[in-house]
Amino acid sequence: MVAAPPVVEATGVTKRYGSTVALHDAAITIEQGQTHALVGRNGAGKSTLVSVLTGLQAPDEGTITFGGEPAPRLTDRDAWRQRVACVYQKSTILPELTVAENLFLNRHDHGRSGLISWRTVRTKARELLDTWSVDVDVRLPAGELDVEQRQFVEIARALSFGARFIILDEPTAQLDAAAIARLFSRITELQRQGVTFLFISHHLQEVYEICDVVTVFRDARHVLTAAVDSLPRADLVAAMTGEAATETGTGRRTPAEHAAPVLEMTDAALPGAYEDVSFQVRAGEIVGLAGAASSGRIEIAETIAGLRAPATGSLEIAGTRPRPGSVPAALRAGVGFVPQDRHHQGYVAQMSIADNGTLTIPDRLGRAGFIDGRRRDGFARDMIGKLAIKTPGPELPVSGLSGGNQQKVVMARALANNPKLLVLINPTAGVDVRSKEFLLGKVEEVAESGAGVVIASDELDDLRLCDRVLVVFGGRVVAEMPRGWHDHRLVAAMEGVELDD
Amino acid sequence: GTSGSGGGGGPVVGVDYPRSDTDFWNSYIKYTPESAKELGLELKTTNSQNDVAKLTANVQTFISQGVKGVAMAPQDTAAIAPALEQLAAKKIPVVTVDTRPDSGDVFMVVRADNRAYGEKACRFLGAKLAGKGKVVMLQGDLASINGRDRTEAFNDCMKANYPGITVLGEATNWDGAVAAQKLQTDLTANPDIKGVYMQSSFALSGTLQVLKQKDLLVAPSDPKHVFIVSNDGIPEELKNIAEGHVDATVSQPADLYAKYALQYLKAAINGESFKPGKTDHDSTIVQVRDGLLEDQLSAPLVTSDGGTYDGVPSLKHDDKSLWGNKLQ
Amino acid sequence: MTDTQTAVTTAAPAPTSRKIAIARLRDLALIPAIIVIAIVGQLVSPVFLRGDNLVNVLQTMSEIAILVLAQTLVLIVKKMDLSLESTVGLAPGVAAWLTVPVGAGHGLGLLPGGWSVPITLAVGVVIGVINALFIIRFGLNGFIVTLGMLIVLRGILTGISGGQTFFRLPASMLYLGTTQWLGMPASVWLCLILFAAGIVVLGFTSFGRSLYAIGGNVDAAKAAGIRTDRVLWIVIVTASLLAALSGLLLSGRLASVASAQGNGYIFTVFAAAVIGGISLNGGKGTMFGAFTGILLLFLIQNVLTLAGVPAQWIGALNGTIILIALALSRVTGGKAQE
Amino acid sequence: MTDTQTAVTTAAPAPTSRKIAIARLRDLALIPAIIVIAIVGQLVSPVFLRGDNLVNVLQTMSEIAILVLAQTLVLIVKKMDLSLESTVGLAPGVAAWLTVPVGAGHGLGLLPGGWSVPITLAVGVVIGVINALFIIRFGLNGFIVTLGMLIVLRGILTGISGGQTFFRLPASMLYLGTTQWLGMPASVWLCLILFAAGIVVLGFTSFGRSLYAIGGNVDAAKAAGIRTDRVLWIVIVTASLLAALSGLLLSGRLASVASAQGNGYIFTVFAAAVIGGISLNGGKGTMFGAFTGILLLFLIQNVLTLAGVPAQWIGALNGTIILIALALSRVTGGKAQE
Ligand SMILES: Nc1ncnc2c1ncn2[C@@H]1O[C@H](COP(=O)(O)OP(=O)(O)OP(=O)(O)O)[C@@H](O)[C@H]1O
Ligand SMILES: Nc1ncnc2c1ncn2[C@@H]1O[C@H](COP(=O)(O)OP(=O)(O)OP(=O)(O)O)[C@@H](O)[C@H]1O
Ligand SMILES: [Mg+2]
Ligand SMILES: [Mg+2]
Repeated sequence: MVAAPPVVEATGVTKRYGSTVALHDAAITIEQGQTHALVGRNGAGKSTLVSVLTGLQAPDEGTITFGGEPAPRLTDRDAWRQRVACVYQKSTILPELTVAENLFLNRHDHGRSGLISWRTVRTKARELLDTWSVDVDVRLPAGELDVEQRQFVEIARALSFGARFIILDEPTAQLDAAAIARLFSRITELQRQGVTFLFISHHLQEVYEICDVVTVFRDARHVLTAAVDSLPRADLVAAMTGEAATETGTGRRTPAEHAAPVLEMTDAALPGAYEDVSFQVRAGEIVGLAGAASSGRIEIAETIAGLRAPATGSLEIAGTRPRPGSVPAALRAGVGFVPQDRHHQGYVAQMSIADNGTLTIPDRLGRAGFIDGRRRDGFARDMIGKLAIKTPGPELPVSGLSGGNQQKVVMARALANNPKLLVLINPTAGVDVRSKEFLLGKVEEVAESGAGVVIASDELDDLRLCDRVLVVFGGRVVAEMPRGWHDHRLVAAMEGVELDD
Repeated sequence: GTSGSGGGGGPVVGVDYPRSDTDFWNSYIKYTPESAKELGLELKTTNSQNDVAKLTANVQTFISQGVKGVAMAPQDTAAIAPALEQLAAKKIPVVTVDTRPDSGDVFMVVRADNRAYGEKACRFLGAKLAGKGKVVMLQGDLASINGRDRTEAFNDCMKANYPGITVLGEATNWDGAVAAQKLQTDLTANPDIKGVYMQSSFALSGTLQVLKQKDLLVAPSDPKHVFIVSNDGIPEELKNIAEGHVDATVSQPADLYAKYALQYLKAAINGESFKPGKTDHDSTIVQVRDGLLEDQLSAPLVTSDGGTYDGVPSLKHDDKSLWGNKLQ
Repeated sequence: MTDTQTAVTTAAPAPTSRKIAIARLRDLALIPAIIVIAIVGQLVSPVFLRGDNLVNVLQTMSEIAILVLAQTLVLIVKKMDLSLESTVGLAPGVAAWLTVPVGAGHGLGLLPGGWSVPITLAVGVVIGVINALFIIRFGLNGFIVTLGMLIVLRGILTGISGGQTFFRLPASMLYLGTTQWLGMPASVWLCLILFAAGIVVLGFTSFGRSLYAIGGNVDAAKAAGIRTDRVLWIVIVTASLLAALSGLLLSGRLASVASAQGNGYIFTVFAAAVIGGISLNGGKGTMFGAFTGILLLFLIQNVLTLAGVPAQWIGALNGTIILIALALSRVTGGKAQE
Repeated sequence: MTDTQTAVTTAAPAPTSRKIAIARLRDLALIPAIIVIAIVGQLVSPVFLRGDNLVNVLQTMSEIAILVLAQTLVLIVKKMDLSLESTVGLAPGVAAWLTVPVGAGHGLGLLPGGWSVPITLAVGVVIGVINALFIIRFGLNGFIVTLGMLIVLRGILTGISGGQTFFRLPASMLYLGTTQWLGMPASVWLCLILFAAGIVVLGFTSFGRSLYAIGGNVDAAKAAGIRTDRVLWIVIVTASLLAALSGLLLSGRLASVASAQGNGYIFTVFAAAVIGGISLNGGKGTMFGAFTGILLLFLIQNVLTLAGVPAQWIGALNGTIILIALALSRVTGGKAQE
């Protein structure tokens, strides 16, 4: 083992995008059979390293070797694929093509005529997905899959090449707890077979769970590499952020028992999503909606925000009954909203931070439909300051921000109209550790100042700050857990299992 | 202007070419500078590419350039009125070629009578088919005044003189491929078609090819022969008449258009004036409406034998007076 | 927090201010090309920079420029409207058909001449509503719908006119296309005013901003409380209305409605918009850019005309100059285009 | 685990098989429309369904169908090639210019007639290479580049021909456009064979699938090991080559090269492709669908001609029928279009 050259070694890698330095003299060495974690804050250069290591981009400087051999030419895609398989952070699923074809793209089975044998491709795809217990019809266009199924297709594809080195860039960001467990058990199995992994995640507990060695990048540079066991979590966070870890003070707030309700949902139902949902949120209260993927929690949250109209039931927000299914009405009633997927619904990428942040409050930017640019930028600067968004100024298009900062812009917009009720769906997905603490801290601040908050999420970290958590399963609220629940109880409830201990 | 100037020193005149994508107008474009040189006129040219809006802009450019007279061939005869008014306001005389403006005054209209084209084609086919059978008329564009004149005259003449002949009219947008497509469909549906009138030479080759494919391109003596009358008089048509593929054409006087347009302009600049009546060049000036004179140049029917068909005299295809035989 | 910021700034020295500058300059990308053309034009003919010639250019481009404006609105919300070019013909065509007396003008003479302008604009609105119904209400692809409409509308005009040109138009139809305000043709004023309004609406109002939001990411726009369907309706109907206005100006200037009026314009319109920096993928570009696009095309035409280039080589020269202008503008504009 | 799934399945009742069916039937969306047209056609004229009439339709559409095929390839990789229509004219135009003898045919007569076919195809390849250089190598926007090229190429043809038509083409140029193989015109065979090849390549080869991958998401395609630039080069050059072939067939059939040959075709080409289900956003649609698109358009034309519809109403009828066919196909096809 010791004698074997590292599976991959990158030294002195520098990569610039225009004048942005994404990697600066960075290095990483991954030994045979290791599961190597790569962590760092949003924009630290992790995904850039991945694209360099998988031959999608040439580094501006530096060298890559695989097993001691120099890396293949960039155009020799086959050679790269023999050396490394990858689940990229950005989806590489082609929505128009079938699931089967997505799995076997560019390595179709050819029949005797030299033409693709779709039957064989389908059979193989079926077999492959069966091993992952993913129950979808492989003839379906991949665009019809939900996020989690798509992620599994990506993972199943990457792991099916038989490559001995696999890179996973934030594979768990879109998965619920059960799915993560399935993924990890498969990784463990492959680890036993000697497969090498590079694993990227913002969930540090996952790093501790399955990785041997961790490398930390900060501001485009390599900061440290250490054995996971020898590096306490606080030190790891300190290495990522470049400052001593500070626990954000939680456990302050007790919402007033008799505060007026800001949200009352009564007997609401939406066929195909949820039914019979009734609950209240009082001013100053934070309520979690927990549940597995497609449990209905997201649809409930979207109904409150006006993106969906319930078929039956009523919805009252801060004493008014906004027209069902109308976002503007919900906004007027005092809702601030962070949608599920920021890329999809959160922001308009080519518009500036200032425009994105103030999209919901045109009437406060000037009279008669006009926008006073100075007032808008003032608002935006305020937000940038309050939420510590890392940007040179409010004019920057949101596409130029790192993921965590993009999420902050979305949050800023939700806060822009001083909401009485904040509705958040997966508010910290893909956001680095420190930004996550920061965003959640903001949520608490908002609650403290008297707004109600609904968080629909399956992230335990998000749910931990809730005063109570409603567990949604199969479209119904099946349990309510007050603050102080145990992780395993909540997870079990989300999976629909009754624990009676 | 840099290019396009002929015989320096003389008065500057502007000529707008209507389009440069047909053989006929390209001959006109070729003859114009030659005539200008002969007449000692300095020439500014523009091309309105069959777009009257462009023509209007070109007229304004001429005015800016200080021309003393303008010749144009407005393909849209109604829309040109405002441009004519502008020119009239500047006292710049205008000669229109090929078309007559629907309103507005011009010094002279130089054109062949497009209705006469349709009439002559009709007479020739009527005589050859002895007054019965089916003919296809490959029209130009419905929006073209010349095309419409030919269509109406052909239809009227057929109705009046040869009621036994059925006319299948097809709009082709002056596009050879469309013409071939429609002709092919018509021949399939009506295999007994005996004549084709194409309103312009654009459809020439396509028509011959379709007939060839259907095995109908045979000598006039063969009972299967389909009689073809073309229009324009480009060299290729004359050659085809000689070869017996095409039976007749109406020769548009491209050279005379260029020559007399400039001659009348020069006369206008010199303060001359004209009256209705015979001219010195085998044509007639008629007064088509108050204050509008039109020199109706002769547009001869051309046939292989130069015979007379139902009262219409024709020239033989190798007649030296035909402009198509004068090119190089 | 502050630490991190400093660190990054050092690692990547002031990248963003340049990015922003480039984004802003993109609007001005065609200015160098326009200046070059102006210089060449002046060398070719001293007439070029004279006031009356420039007014000529503005007047001849005014109608098509209004179409560019309309298409720009539609493109920014990530739709396309091919039928604009046939609206240019049909809207005044219907008005002429109904108001021009029987006889030489080819009309029916059913209504007095005063109705012609309202009818023109109403036809524009009706066409816009039909387009919007198909596209927004029934969710059909905009390219296909407006392509179909293009053919239908053009066909209807040919049908009602029998392929002939309507003339002897009522005075009210001629007014805008022929009158002069303060020594400049009214259509030039209208065109400039509309573009100024377009720049203000797109750049400085929340309605304008909602167009960019919808074109950039319609789901995000919806989630941010923008009434996307309503905005789309307004844009599509406005575009048709503008096309009708453009047709009115053109008919007025030419004192007639040809049955082929507007045919082939859409090509120039797209070229001008795209050259002017409007993206076919929505959400990108400014009204000012679009204006420079159409201005450039017409200046090139004008210079070629003044230069008296032989007719058969005008096309090739025109295309080559456009390609060079594009290359030039992209060198100034910077990066690769999607 | 299984519990969750069951629960969800109950909530949203098994739509999967319908979704698959819809995805598959999308190719056949125009078939009902074609059948309706066929029935109407037969009612209108008994000639319609006769073999020779159908062969006519196939022959007249063959050249433009090959353009549709070329454009389909380009659209699937999410590019556009507007210059195809001028390649149809320029490629055979250059060949005719060089090989037709001086005199009535307007050529230069520099080369013997046997060179004409190789020259035609070579011009196609050169145009493709220029397009590809601009688009792939220099990263310019494909719409703009090919629009510029369209104007330049058209202009060059007008320039070399002096706007006149080339006649008296060499025999080798006429061969493909005029000969009959097994009783059907060679161009029909060629067109059908090319489409069959297109269906096989796009549907059943790794190369064909890579076009979809590139059009769907070029980064994902790269990640899957596809040499995207190489594939794009092949597609763009092939498309131009096919356009040259199409021009050769057309010149052969008409035994001439008009200086306006191909003008306006691109419109029909886009219409056919889009109606046939090819997305302008890339990665979607099949060769079979594209074929049904162009077939439908030409069948409509044929029926209208046979029906002897008055010339001035043909346009409006044509457009209306196309719109109805679209609506029909979208009703069968199901969902809203982006
Ligand atoms: N294609 C690109 N063009 C320009 N800049 C880029 C590009 N890709 C990455 N960057 C920049 O490079 C830097 C590093 O990005 P990278 O994606 O590697 O971060 P990351 O560590 O993966 O972040 P995250 O944790 O959010 O995924 C960022 O500042 C980003 O803005
Ligand atoms: N073409 C580009 N131009 C400029 N910046 C880019 C480009 N492509 C990506 N980036 C930047 O690269 C960074 C990393 O991109 P990426 O999509 O990986 O974001 P991320 O931070 O990882 O977010 P998420 O985790 O939500 O995916 C982001 O800051 C993004 O804005
Ligand atoms: Mg990343
Ligand atoms: Mg991320």
